[in-house]
Amino acid sequence: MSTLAIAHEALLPRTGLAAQLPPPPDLPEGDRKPLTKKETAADHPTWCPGCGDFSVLAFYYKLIEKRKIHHEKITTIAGIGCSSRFPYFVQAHGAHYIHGRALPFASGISLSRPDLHVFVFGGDGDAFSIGGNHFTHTARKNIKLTYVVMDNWVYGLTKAQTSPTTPIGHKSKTDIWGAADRPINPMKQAISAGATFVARTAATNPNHILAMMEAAMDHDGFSFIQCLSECIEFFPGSFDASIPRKGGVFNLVPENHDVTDEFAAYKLADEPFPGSFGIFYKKDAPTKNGNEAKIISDHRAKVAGLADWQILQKSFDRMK
Amino acid sequence: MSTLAIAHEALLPRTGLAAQLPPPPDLPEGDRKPLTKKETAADHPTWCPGCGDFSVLAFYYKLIEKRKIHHEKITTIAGIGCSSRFPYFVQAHGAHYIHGRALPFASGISLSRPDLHVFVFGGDGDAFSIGGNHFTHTARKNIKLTYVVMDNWVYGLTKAQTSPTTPIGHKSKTDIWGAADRPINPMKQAISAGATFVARTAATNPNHILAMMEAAMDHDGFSFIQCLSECIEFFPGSFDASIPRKGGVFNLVPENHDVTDEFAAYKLADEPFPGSFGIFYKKDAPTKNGNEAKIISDHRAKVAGLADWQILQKSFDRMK
Amino acid sequence: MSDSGLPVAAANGTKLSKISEAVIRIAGNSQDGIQAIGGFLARLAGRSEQEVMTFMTIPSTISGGPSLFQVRIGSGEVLSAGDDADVLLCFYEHSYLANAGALKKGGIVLYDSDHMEPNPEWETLYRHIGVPISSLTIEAVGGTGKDKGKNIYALGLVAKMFHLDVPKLTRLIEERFTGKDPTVVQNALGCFHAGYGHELQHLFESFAFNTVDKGGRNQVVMGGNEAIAYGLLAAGVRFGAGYPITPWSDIMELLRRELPKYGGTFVQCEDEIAAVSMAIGASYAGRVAVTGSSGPGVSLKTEALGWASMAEMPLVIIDVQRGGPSTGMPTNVEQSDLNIACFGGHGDSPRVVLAPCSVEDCFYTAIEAVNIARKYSTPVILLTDQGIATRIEAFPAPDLEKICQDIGPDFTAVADHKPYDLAAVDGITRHLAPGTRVASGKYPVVTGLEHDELGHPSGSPTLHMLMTAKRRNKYKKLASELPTPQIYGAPEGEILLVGWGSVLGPLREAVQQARAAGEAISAVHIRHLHPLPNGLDNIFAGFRHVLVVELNDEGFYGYGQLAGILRARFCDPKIRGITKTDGLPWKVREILDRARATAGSNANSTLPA
Amino acid sequence: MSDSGLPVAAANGTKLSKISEAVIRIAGNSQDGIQAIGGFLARLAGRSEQEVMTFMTIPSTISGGPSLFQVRIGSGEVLSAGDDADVLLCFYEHSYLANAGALKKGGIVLYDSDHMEPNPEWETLYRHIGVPISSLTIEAVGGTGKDKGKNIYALGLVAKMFHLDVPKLTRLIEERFTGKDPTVVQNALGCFHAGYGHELQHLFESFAFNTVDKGGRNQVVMGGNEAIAYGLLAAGVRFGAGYPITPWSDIMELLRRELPKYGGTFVQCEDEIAAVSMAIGASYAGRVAVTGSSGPGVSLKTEALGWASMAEMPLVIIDVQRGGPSTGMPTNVEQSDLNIACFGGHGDSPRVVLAPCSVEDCFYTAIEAVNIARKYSTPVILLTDQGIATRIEAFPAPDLEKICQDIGPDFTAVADHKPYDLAAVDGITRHLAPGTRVASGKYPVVTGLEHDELGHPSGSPTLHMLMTAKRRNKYKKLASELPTPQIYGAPEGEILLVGWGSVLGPLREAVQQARAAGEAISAVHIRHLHPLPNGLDNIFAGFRHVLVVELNDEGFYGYGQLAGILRARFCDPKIRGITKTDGLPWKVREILDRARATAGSNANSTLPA
Ligand SMILES: Cc1ncc(C[n+]2csc(CCOP(=O)(O)OP(=O)(O)O)c2C)c(N)n1
Ligand SMILES: Cc1ncc(C[n+]2csc(CCOP(=O)(O)OP(=O)(O)O)c2C)c(N)n1
Ligand code: SF4
Ligand code: SF4
Ligand SMILES: [Mg+2]
Ligand SMILES: [Mg+2]
Repeated sequence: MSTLAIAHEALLPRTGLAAQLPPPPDLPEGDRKPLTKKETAADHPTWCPGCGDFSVLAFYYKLIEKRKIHHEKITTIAGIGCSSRFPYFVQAHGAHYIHGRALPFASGISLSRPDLHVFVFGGDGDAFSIGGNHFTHTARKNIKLTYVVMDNWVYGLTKAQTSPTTPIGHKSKTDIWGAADRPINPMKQAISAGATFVARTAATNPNHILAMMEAAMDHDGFSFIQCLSECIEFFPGSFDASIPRKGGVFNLVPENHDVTDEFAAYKLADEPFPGSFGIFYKKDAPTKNGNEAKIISDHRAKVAGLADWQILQKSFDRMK
Repeated sequence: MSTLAIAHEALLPRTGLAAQLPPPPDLPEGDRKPLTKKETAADHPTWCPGCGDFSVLAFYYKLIEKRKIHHEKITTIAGIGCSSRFPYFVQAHGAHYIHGRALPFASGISLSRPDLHVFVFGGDGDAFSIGGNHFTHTARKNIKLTYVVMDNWVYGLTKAQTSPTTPIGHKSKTDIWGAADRPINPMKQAISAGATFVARTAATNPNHILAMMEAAMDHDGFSFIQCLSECIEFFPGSFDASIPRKGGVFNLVPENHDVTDEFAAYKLADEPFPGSFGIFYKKDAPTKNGNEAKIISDHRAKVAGLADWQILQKSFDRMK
Repeated sequence: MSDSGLPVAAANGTKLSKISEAVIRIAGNSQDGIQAIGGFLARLAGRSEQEVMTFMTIPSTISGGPSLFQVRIGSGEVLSAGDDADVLLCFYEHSYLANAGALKKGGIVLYDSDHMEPNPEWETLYRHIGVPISSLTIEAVGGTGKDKGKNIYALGLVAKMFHLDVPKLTRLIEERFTGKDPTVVQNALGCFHAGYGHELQHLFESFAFNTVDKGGRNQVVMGGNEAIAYGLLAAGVRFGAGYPITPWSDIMELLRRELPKYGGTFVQCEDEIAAVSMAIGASYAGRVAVTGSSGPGVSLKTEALGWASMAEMPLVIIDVQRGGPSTGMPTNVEQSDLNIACFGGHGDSPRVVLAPCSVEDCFYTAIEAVNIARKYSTPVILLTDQGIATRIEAFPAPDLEKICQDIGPDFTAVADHKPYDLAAVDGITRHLAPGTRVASGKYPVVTGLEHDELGHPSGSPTLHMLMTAKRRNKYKKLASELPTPQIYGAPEGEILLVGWGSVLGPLREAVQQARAAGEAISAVHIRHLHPLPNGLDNIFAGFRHVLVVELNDEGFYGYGQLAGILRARFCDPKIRGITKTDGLPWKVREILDRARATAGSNANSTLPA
Repeated sequence: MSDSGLPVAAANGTKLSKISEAVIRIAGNSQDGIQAIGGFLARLAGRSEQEVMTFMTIPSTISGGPSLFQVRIGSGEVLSAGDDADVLLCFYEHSYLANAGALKKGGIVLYDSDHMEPNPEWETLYRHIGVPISSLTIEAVGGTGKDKGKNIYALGLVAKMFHLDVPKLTRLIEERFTGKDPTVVQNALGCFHAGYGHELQHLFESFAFNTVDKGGRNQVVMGGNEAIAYGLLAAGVRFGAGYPITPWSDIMELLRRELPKYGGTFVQCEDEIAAVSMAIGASYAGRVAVTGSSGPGVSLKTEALGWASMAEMPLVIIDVQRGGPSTGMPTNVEQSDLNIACFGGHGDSPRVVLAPCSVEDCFYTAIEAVNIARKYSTPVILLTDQGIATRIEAFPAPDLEKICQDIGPDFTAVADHKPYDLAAVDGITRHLAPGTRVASGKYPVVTGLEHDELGHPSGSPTLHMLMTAKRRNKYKKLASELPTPQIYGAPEGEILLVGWGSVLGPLREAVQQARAAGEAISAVHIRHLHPLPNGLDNIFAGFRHVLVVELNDEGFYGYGQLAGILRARFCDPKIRGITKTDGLPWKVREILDRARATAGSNANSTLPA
């Protein structure tokens, strides 16, 4: 059936749209200075005063400054939640996506843009409740990006419901008599799913956060950081046992811990709260990014020298 | 604003619908005999001749017979996939739900009907790809039901795409050059999520299947069985290494294995294929069913002797 | 403030006016306990046989921000929270600046002079009464330096201004704080009496409501979300599953708290898909279950909803609509989920959609939803909205003994059973709860695949046609049983306003105002949206313009979502839309202005070329 | 088989008829390689400047079952796969019994006499030719006892009966098996020649197609799913993500296989939500990406689709429609996803919906979808269906050098940028790909919350109104740029048939047949479904009846999904629906019968009381 009468040709604006963009402005090139907090801070955070998330944000700014990352090379991605408001507070390309799906969104960036740093921030509900499966699969596929989960053991934005990390007995709006379901262990989840970088830190220990973020960023693969970040509004005091100035202990991962030993990592993850802080597990393994790059280069080799239309032409020739 | 003019009263068929059901027939009561295969078999299975799933079905019939389960007390639930066609082949109440969501559906039954046996059957894609998060949360909540995953390392029904358990290198329709992503380890997933009964069996070892199903059924909590079940059509030979008559080995879990030791179980789960078969992990722990029953009985005690409308009246009185 | 009598001298010498209603707007920050003031006023109205309606805004960030609560109390019928306020109680400069515009000319600004000064330019527009509320509160509670309690102090001021019933109010305060530390009640009462005792400078006028005697009308006071949750309990629902989201969460939190008393359970699931699936599983297990959500969560439920439609499984799904699309405006009102409610999901998956029109109606519609789900073996979507959800009303206490129902399954054994019986006399599918014995030994399967009468899969073209028709026709039967909506105003005239959901009150008030002004405007409100009740075409026939008033977008072709459905069904170009998307409830004035303008314009002007 | 000349004596003495077209139906089991026979015939037609259209059924269970493949080849235009067959090639009794009804009176049954005998009662109805296909195949391949190859043997028989071009056919067979073990080609050719050489008993007539000379028209032959996948590649799409589901899987499998050659990637995700999210992420990263699904998977994507609508992110979503609702009829055709495509998801979330009408159109529409997504910063849904997906057609090879485009992002630094600029001259949002430097240091956020021009959240009522209007109005601009659909037949008359998607071919054939019979029937086919192109009302004005022919259910009020949209927009009761839900493509005869019956009935009869 001939459908060419439909005049498809007329419908194709084949020239592309680049011409419609404003002309490139005169930008100073050469040595660009590290970005100061003033340059990386955007909207004033809408978090409650005292919320643990402030500290995570502050050390993200610090990381950007310290590692001299340029504005345009950072993508800050989040789902939905108090913690997930993160991208609005950072002066860089960012996306505030839907609840629980930040990882696949970020993976789409990571897999198509190796030149960018992809940072994902979110809460425990976003990561382990609605987003739990994406966490597992992003980990097993080892997609290169850094995921910082600001775990506050509660749903902040929706106001105090039980979260998948809420400890048994804690009273929330959906368990006024105290939570009864066993919480998830994010570290075990990460390790068993095959994450290749698994670390634990706390918003109350700034230097430690920065160290973990740096190590995560340098890891070639999926890097996951569980960061305890107190919800002052709906779960005050949750992490006191991990805060020395409140009489708690902040134990670092033992020096002799072998970060490449999955079982040792799993055992660390089993410690009762407050447990240890630091890198539990770290392993070099093929990344999805690398695997796909290899598949592409193998295929490109076979069509070397051909323009895209010529590659397609070969396929069409086979359908004659 | 008065909205009573809307005549809600007229809209309520408050008599209920029971009167519309056919009258109870004359059924022989008393000692009911175990159901024979003839009585439990329904539609002729639509699986390919040689598919491993036949054997799982046969031993489900056997289980029903051996354990003298009555027709009406069995609910057979599944998602979508070749393996998930299961409910059509069983003469009992059953539901063929949507892809990947059989567990929450079955949980709805389990949590509201303690009198029923709830069995869920499904494939590796249904369970660990689209359904992965429900698997984790049903496990951590320890909802009483038995979940048999017929793992064939491939998508059967949709014809040979990579599944989350497809081993690296296997050629599928979505990885014609061989799968590159690391597969999921279902046993590790189950253990780390907090499943309280975790076992492994194979369709090629009928007695073992039956033993595992029996033990699972007797477990008070969430019981998970990974059952290797060959897809003769799209992944023939996948499990030969576990089949003695094909030169493989079917190793039972070592006798001295402590099934209550999570780390030992995790180590077993780490063995290279074909690994061990049997119960990896089993632990008594509070079930969601029990927790909720407790919450209910605590609350019922406070309103003892009141009809439902009187309980509600008390709430309304507080809103005056 | 509708005056309804001659000014009378009050005790303190100022003018005392008898009034039939008042609109009081309270503005401050979200931590100030503004909603509590409004709540006390509403409860008091409930106990005084008055009607009441409230409106509030919620800051969308957790750290709070400006907040307002408006309450309208009337001796007669109260149809909306009021276009404009008679009194503005404001705690800060920003509250004053943002809300003075909502005050009637000559209205009263009662302000905290510790935090703000009146705008000199507005002195002639409004009557300003300053009281150092914060410092007087601190003084009243004993100088702890905290102004916690200033809301109760302000309540005292209001009580004085309106000659409210002090014994009833103090009872309410006491009740509210029972169970807490006794000093809490003491402090609260202290604040209240201090406020009440304060000599209001410039209080040249005070007000008293006409007394109402509705024969001792016994009222309850609650919000729309509460009414839905309690309606479900009355209907006999004993299982629910959900995932938190604003503004749906209230309903799940209440059910989670209350269900155990009735032997029931509510499960917080890992996500909305699990929630709807668990509810469907529980429905299948024998007793209609409930799930619900708002916005994004509703989209996630559509696949499972399609299963319930195909398998013909009873289920109640609550959608508390909020501003969309996507995460949208989570704490604002919108009625933009009608399309997804009626048509959401792939394939032809029929279902029922109901929308309550008031808080009271939330209670009864929840029961109706359960009963329709049972009777027609179908998913029913109860489409409420943020406006009703967060609105408080007083309504006559229902006769619970009569209303509460038991919907437990019937396990009587049957000889044989085909759930999808094509020859069923009423054409409706009936499921057996598992646990029910079938003597023939042939057990049914419930399924999302096209199926034969026992629920086994079939690829037969004829069967697919027959089953599709079976699934569709039962809704025609339902439609034929629905009452034709009543007309507010005359059955003939110039303009018929059509509304749904929370629009009812303002719509009726618009009709009253217009008719009082001699305009031939009537209204009809549709509670059963899918299927529609019969008889609408006859109603429409009486008017020159049929204008559908909705809180959603006008779309590509110039009409809202219900208007689209009505236009498609009746193919009458006089059906046109009046829509808005500012996230706020309709004002009566807006409705009338827009209706007059639209009717005045060429009747076909919204039809694009 | 339209005869187009006088019978001529063939070489072997039987009658030789020249024909302009033939419909051959092949029936057997799914393992019999039936599709391969059809495929060879279609490819041959493609190489012979003929037109071709096929129709096939797929068993819905994996273990297989009865299967059929119908191919219609014509020297002139081929608009459908044919209501009835000229020749039925059948391998089993069940194939014969199930398919003989689809044969024209006097048609030829070519059957495997090893497996079946003709029904004596049908001897007068059809001409039967038995050949022991299975045993002769076994003999031909050397007696291995397997009848593998019997399809190729049968192809030989057909080649003989239709005087097909043997050199071309053998070339096709050789090409098909290159790369495999050489004995495979040898066996195949052996079977073919054995079949071709077989003396057909009772072959009282043989046929030869009129020769075609379209000036050496260079054709490609493929199915609809392939055409879409290749169209996306030509459009410059380099990233896709999906999850398997029938019949969408073909597209993802092809893209997965081909993309790496172009430096691109396709990711199989854990579910459809991850897939659409990953595709959106990749689109955001700078180059329009694709996702897709069928049935249930489409429902799952609606939440993310709403985000793309709100954030105004370009994206192409393919929906290969199948029988619904729920799991429904996975291997049958239906057009019941139009509502979800246009309105799926909560809130007002505008998007574009396009539906290709043929295999060739799949290729071009895929490119158009990408370009609309880019130009208007919007998600575009490409709504194809199982009918087109599994249909093979030949069409003129596109000029790929001219058509292929590069849509890589432009990273040129900018002075300043507001993606959601309310003052944008064309009213359209433009995103910067991350990696692009903004000199002002103010970087945009893309978001699903209501937002200001930079993408930062805002609860402002005015902004929500302005942004809602901005999001909506760009589609009006698009609508104004769309071509008005062409009319098939006269621009005025009694009945206008309206169709969309795969309905085009049968619709045009219906018009041709009706007009040949003197009936004033015309047709219009709509490719741009949402927004609709302008000018349809003028077209409709020329007819007394406007009947919308769709493969979906008539719904509560008696019309299908597109009919509902058109009725809502134009409010013209003469627009009515003709629908069916048997999971099969329209026959030309069905369309005409239903159209005549509907037009004959009272024009308002579908309007319920
Ligand atoms: C699909 C969907 N479901 C539910 C919500 C409502 N919601 C928003 S944030 C959130 C959870 C927040 O908890 P968490 O992820 O722990 O973040 P926190 O606020 O504690 O930082 C929920 C349930 C939503 N926006 N979308
Ligand atoms: C939402 C949704 N997505 C995709 C599909 C298509 N689908 C059906 S079964 C299946 C996977 C089957 O694999 P598995 O679960 O391993 O079962 P098997 O067939 O191998 O037994 C898929 C992807 C679907 N029915 N619904
Ligand atoms: S509610 Fe909790 S998590 Fe949210 S901003 Fe406040 S303190 Fe932080
Ligand atoms: S395709 Fe594979 S899994 Fe499915 S029925 Fe056949 S052998 Fe079994
Ligand atoms: Mg949290
Ligand atoms: Mg499988």
